[in-house]
Amino acid sequence: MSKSKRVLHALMPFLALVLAYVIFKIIEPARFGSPSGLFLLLQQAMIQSLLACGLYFILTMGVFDLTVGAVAMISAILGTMAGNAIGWAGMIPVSIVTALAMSMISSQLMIRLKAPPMIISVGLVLIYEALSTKLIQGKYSLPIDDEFRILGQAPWVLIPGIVLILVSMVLISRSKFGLYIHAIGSNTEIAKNTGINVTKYQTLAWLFCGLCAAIYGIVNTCYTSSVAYAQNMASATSVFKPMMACMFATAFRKYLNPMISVLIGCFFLNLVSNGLLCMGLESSLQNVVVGLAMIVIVRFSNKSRKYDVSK
Amino acid sequence: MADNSNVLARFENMYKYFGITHAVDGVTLEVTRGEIHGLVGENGSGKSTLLSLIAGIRRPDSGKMTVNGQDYAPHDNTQASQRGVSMIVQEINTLAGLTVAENIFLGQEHLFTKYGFRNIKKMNEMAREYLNKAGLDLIKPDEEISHYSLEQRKLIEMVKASYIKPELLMIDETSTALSHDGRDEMYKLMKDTRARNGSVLLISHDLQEIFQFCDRITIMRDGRVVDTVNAKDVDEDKLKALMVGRDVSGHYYREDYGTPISDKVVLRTKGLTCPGHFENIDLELHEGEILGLGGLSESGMHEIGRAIFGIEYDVTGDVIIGDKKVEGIQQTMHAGLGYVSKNRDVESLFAKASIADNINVTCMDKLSRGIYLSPRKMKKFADESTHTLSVKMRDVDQLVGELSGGNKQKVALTKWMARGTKIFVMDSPTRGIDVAVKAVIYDLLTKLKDQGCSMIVISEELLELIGVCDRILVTKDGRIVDEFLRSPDLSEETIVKSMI
Amino acid sequence: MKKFKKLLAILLALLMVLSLAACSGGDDEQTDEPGGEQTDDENGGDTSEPKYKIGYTFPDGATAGLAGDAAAALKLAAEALNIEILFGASQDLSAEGTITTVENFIAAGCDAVICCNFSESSMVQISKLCDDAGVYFAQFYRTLSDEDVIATVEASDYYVGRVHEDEYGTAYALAEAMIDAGCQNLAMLSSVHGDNTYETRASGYRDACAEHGVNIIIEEWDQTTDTVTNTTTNILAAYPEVDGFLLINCSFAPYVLAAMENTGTILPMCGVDFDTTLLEMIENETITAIAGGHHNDPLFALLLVYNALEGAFDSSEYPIDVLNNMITISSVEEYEDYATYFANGLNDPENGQAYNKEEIQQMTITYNPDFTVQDILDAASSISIADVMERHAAE
Amino acid sequence: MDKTKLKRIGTALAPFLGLILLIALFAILTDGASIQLSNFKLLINQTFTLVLVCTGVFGVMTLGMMDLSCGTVVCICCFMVAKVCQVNIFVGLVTALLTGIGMGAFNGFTTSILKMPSFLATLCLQYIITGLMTQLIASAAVTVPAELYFFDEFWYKLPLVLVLLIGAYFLFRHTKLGHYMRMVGSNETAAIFSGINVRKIKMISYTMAGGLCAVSGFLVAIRSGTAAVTSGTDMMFNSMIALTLGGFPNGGGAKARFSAPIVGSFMFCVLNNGLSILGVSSTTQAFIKGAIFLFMVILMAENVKTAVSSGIKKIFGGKEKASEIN
Repeated sequence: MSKSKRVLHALMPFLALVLAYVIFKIIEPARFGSPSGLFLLLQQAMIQSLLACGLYFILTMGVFDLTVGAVAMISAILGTMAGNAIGWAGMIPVSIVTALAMSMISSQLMIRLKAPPMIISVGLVLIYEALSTKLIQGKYSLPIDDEFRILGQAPWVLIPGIVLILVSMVLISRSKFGLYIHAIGSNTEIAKNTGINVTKYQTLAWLFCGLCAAIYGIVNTCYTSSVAYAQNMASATSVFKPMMACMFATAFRKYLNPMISVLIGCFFLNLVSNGLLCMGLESSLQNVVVGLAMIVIVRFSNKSRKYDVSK
Repeated sequence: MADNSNVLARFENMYKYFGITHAVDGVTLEVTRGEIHGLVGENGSGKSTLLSLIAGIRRPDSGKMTVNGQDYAPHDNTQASQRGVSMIVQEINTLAGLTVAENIFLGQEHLFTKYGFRNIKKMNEMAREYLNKAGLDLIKPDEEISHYSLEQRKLIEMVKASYIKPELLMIDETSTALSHDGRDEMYKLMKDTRARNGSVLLISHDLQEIFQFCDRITIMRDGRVVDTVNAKDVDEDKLKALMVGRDVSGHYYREDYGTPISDKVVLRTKGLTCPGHFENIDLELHEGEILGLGGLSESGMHEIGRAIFGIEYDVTGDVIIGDKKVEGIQQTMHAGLGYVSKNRDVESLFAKASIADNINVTCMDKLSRGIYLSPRKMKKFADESTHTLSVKMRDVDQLVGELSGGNKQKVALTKWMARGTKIFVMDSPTRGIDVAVKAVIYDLLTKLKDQGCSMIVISEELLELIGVCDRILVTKDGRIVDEFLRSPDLSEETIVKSMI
Repeated sequence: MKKFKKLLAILLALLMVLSLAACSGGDDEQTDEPGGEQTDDENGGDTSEPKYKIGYTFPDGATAGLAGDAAAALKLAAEALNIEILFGASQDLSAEGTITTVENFIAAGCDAVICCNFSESSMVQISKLCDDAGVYFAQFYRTLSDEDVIATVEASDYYVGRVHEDEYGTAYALAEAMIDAGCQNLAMLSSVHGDNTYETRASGYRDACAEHGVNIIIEEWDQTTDTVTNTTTNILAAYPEVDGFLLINCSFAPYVLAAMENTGTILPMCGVDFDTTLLEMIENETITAIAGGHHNDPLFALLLVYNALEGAFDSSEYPIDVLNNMITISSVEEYEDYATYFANGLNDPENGQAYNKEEIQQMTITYNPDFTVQDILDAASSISIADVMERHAAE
Repeated sequence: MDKTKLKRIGTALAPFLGLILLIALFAILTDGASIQLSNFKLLINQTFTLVLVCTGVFGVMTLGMMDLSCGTVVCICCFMVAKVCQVNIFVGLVTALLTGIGMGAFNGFTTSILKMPSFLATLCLQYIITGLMTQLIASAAVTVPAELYFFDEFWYKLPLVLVLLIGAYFLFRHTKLGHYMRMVGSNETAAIFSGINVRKIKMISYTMAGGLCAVSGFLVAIRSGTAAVTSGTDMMFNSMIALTLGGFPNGGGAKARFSAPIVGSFMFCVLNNGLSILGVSSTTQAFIKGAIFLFMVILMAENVKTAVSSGIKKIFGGKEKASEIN
């Protein structure tokens, strides 16, 4: 694969962003694409990619875990309760410990049982959502004290995002853990034969995803100033959007560090929904664009041939 | 045997059972330092299973293993390689999605990792160094491995097996996946290991290769060691006799010679080409004829069989059945052709489905009047068709996964016979099957021939081809190089000369 | 604790039954029959046999602020009138979900049902169900405006009536408050499309703005607590001329405020439905006008069906249309009074609510022989914080 | 031979046994309220919409694939019924059916021809439909014309659903297509090499699922009288729960029995109905549903099933000797 071809492929995600920007800029020059507007979109993307980074580690191993949304929510609820009582010293440890504990439960269930993870996660989400409604007894949403709101304001809100993306970049490309995750995703049998302790690294991936979910929960709660319970599998459907960003990243994995393309994926989704907003349309029309874009992207990135089986 | 310092590794009464098949049944083997030790035996004799026990891929049910006098029980390749034992297998053992350097050092990251962080630059440099030493300087360590051909990936595997300077190097039929210069690479590696006073355990079908390199040869049959001989005091025929365990001419092949073959052509291929596997193959199959296709396993004969059935990728040229050009599986099957695959568990059998389902899957058009399909009729039809090959089973609803290898192959054959197929393409029909069932399959071939069916039999065992086929085509490096007619004085040597 | 013990019994029994089914599914036949033990029956508790069983389609108090206060009021009424209230089971408040809940109430042998229909046309189905089963039914938070729906529903002689607020008028007044505060370009945020109340409030907002020459620049529907902060930030960025927000329900208020604080532009906003988190927002005047506190609507509906069961009305008076007025709050003291006297049901059920036990009993024929429907109509129209304080502060 | 025949009958009857035991249990707990005739009629009425969607999804899952878009297909067909029937009843019904079949065909296209993983392909369609729905229902919820309400009568809906179920059973059990579906589910490569046109099978089963969702959308429309973004949306998770309760093998394939969707949706509705009759609060009900569902999934998992059955063998000393003869 020649150098120039590889650079071209590495630039493709950025081209997608520029393309979306140009299209909406032409349609709605006045309202769309002001520098402050773009900065806000980047800020939102930075928060969403916290969850997407963690999710990427699990998706690379071919597992669709829908409980990540519920883990983020419940760890945010308990963290806020502790935070309102003790302050930062209460909030961060409590939410991280909760998220790790819940990820441990879902990981052991999904690794040890020979049942498809998707089905197991549906059962777990039902239970976690019932738990979240019980936790926020009688109030619509749990507000957070003002001292935490600072983490939701401009300069500070970016820091956890930047730190986590850098850490994940290093983990994915530089660390033994990242290499083994890709190895397990590529072929679990051969990975086991070469002495990789598959269950250990799968559990580690889940715990890292739990950690990302906890950080996402904290930052999102500070950004939106309160955390609400979820019902009717709402937390499961909220995971689909970061999953789309991860699919975007997997498509360009060979040419660009996946963590950058996860951020680009989130930014792309926000750009489209903001573009539609500026045109005065319902921002939920964005789902149509996201659905179609994902079909096109996955179609080009997978090279399966006539008799390959894709279930 | 005295435990002198010259013995590198010793394996005492090793046992390994897979359900009811006794893969390794009380094997005792000794490997001395500085020797290349050959291991031969027919398919399904337990050679590969024994090697997988030594390499740590599988755990023995019982048995003691010692290397350099110390106890040795590896749980995976990495533990094995830490004790200086490494293995090269036939199938792909590298991971797509990872770079060449990552594949080479998979499991050995401690060489360049500090506090869990890999030093990518150092890794690539080390990989570069080993690749150059193995003469593979056009392979780039930071390139993703799936960009390279199967053979290059196999050479990379050899670099992986050799950079740890193994004391015991095990090679499991790897030569069949290598081209000529790839094989020289392997021979160089074997000679280096012997020169370093290490030893090599070589499994191969290519008897020339065995005689050219091995000092001692152990023969295995049906999971047990028959004998260990010195290469010098035995010749090919004696070795083959030991391998097969009965005199070569064996009564269970066909006795008739010189039966006339009708010149009506039922199947013809014109200019069949598939880049990298075979090029412009023109062959004709006559009615009632058993046409053999022989040669080394990578000579392209398997791919020709798959191309005729229409399941090989990017094939040009045409396959004509009767007088109609056919394309794709549906048309080929409609024209009356059936394909019995070499890899039966993945490509022809439904392990979790019942025997009746497996047999009926190809005969749906016969069974359903219009749309309606009565389960009773399906069960009766399946029951009758299992009688022709007398499949041993509880009843037709038993799951195919629970059957033995031989019975599975019977079901795979019944599946096509019940459909009333006239032309068969059989790829190594007797692979991994015990002798008793082999006899049943051979006389099935003759029965089908008498019913006027015609068959292409692809096999790596020349004895089988000589015993069964009317005409044998020999393939080498993707081309048909020779043709032999059935005759009592046809021998393996004459065929092997054109194969190698 | 009776509830908890029964719940445990259900869970254990269910798991046992299903494990039998699944095991035998996997392997040979399981022979012994699970002994379904007889749970102690319902009324072992202190009160005598509850007179009636009434279904209430909203979920119980564990969830939203408005529903929580309403549930507390109903629980107090249940004790006062010795009746049993079945709360809606499914969290799915869509049209089909409500109908399924009503069906389950009828199956559970409810004598009457008070329901909040998702949309007008689903009321036709509900009336058909209750008519066939001979169960009194009344609407809460909802009214009927579509002629042929009115025709079919009011034809049934089990339709006691409805208690509703002037959603349109309240929304109109709130919009006017925003216009008085000098807003020219407004943005509207709402949750799910198609919900009857939300659509009426939206039309109230639209008409008020149209008549006063104020334009609604952008309407964003189908928002959830996850997305509303981002949408508000994007609206503020893309539409700098926006100077106020119209919220369909106040549960979004803290999220919209957070977005405003993040971008540093605090704009006035108004909305319906109170929530306990609004106190500090009223303190720092971030919320201009707010209406709500109509959580006693289901209580009046309950009283309607209870009296109907007691035979207080004759069918000629049906349907009884009770207009329950909303309470608007603009000062901190008002909010504190509201929080202590009006909506304190969760921690002080006895006298932290608009009506205590005696007052509820007074509004029924059983405890107050010369009760007439006018008592409920007057109570509903006169309800306000002052009215409650004056009644309760007296003791 | 009778030992294995008994076992086969046992596996066939087990899901029905589970259902009967569940009904019996609720009868005891609700002191007989749940087994009144009227309640049974009501129960069956509630199951109609779910059982149709479950049968459609069952066809797809037998292939070992998933259909996450069934909820939204029901929603858009319900919208078509409401919107187009105002113009003309017959045209409305036909458009709804065609939309359902069209959506199913789109799923078939993306999974079989574009070779996308079924989870992602159906998720994309779900996204596309939800996006469209908000735009389509811009104004107030679309009301179903009153003429259709007469069809919401139990004795009209029962024959319609029965005909569809019997048709689906016939298709699944007694035709080539049904047989091929089970085969593709257990080993797709072997199915391709046995001459099954796998692409056609996938296309047909997704289109059938779309058609069944269309009919279910029609029933939802006339039952609730309105079409909104929320109608039918939780069908996706409910159908997954129902199929698992019905004993559907996790990976699909040859062991898929047609009783799974019917028994499963019945059990789901009995569970809902029973719990709400007992007046269990909504959050606890969600908790129970999740607990039971997870319990069933754990029980159905391969390694646990073998452990459980070997456990039972030890307890009951099953004398079954190694049955397969070498």
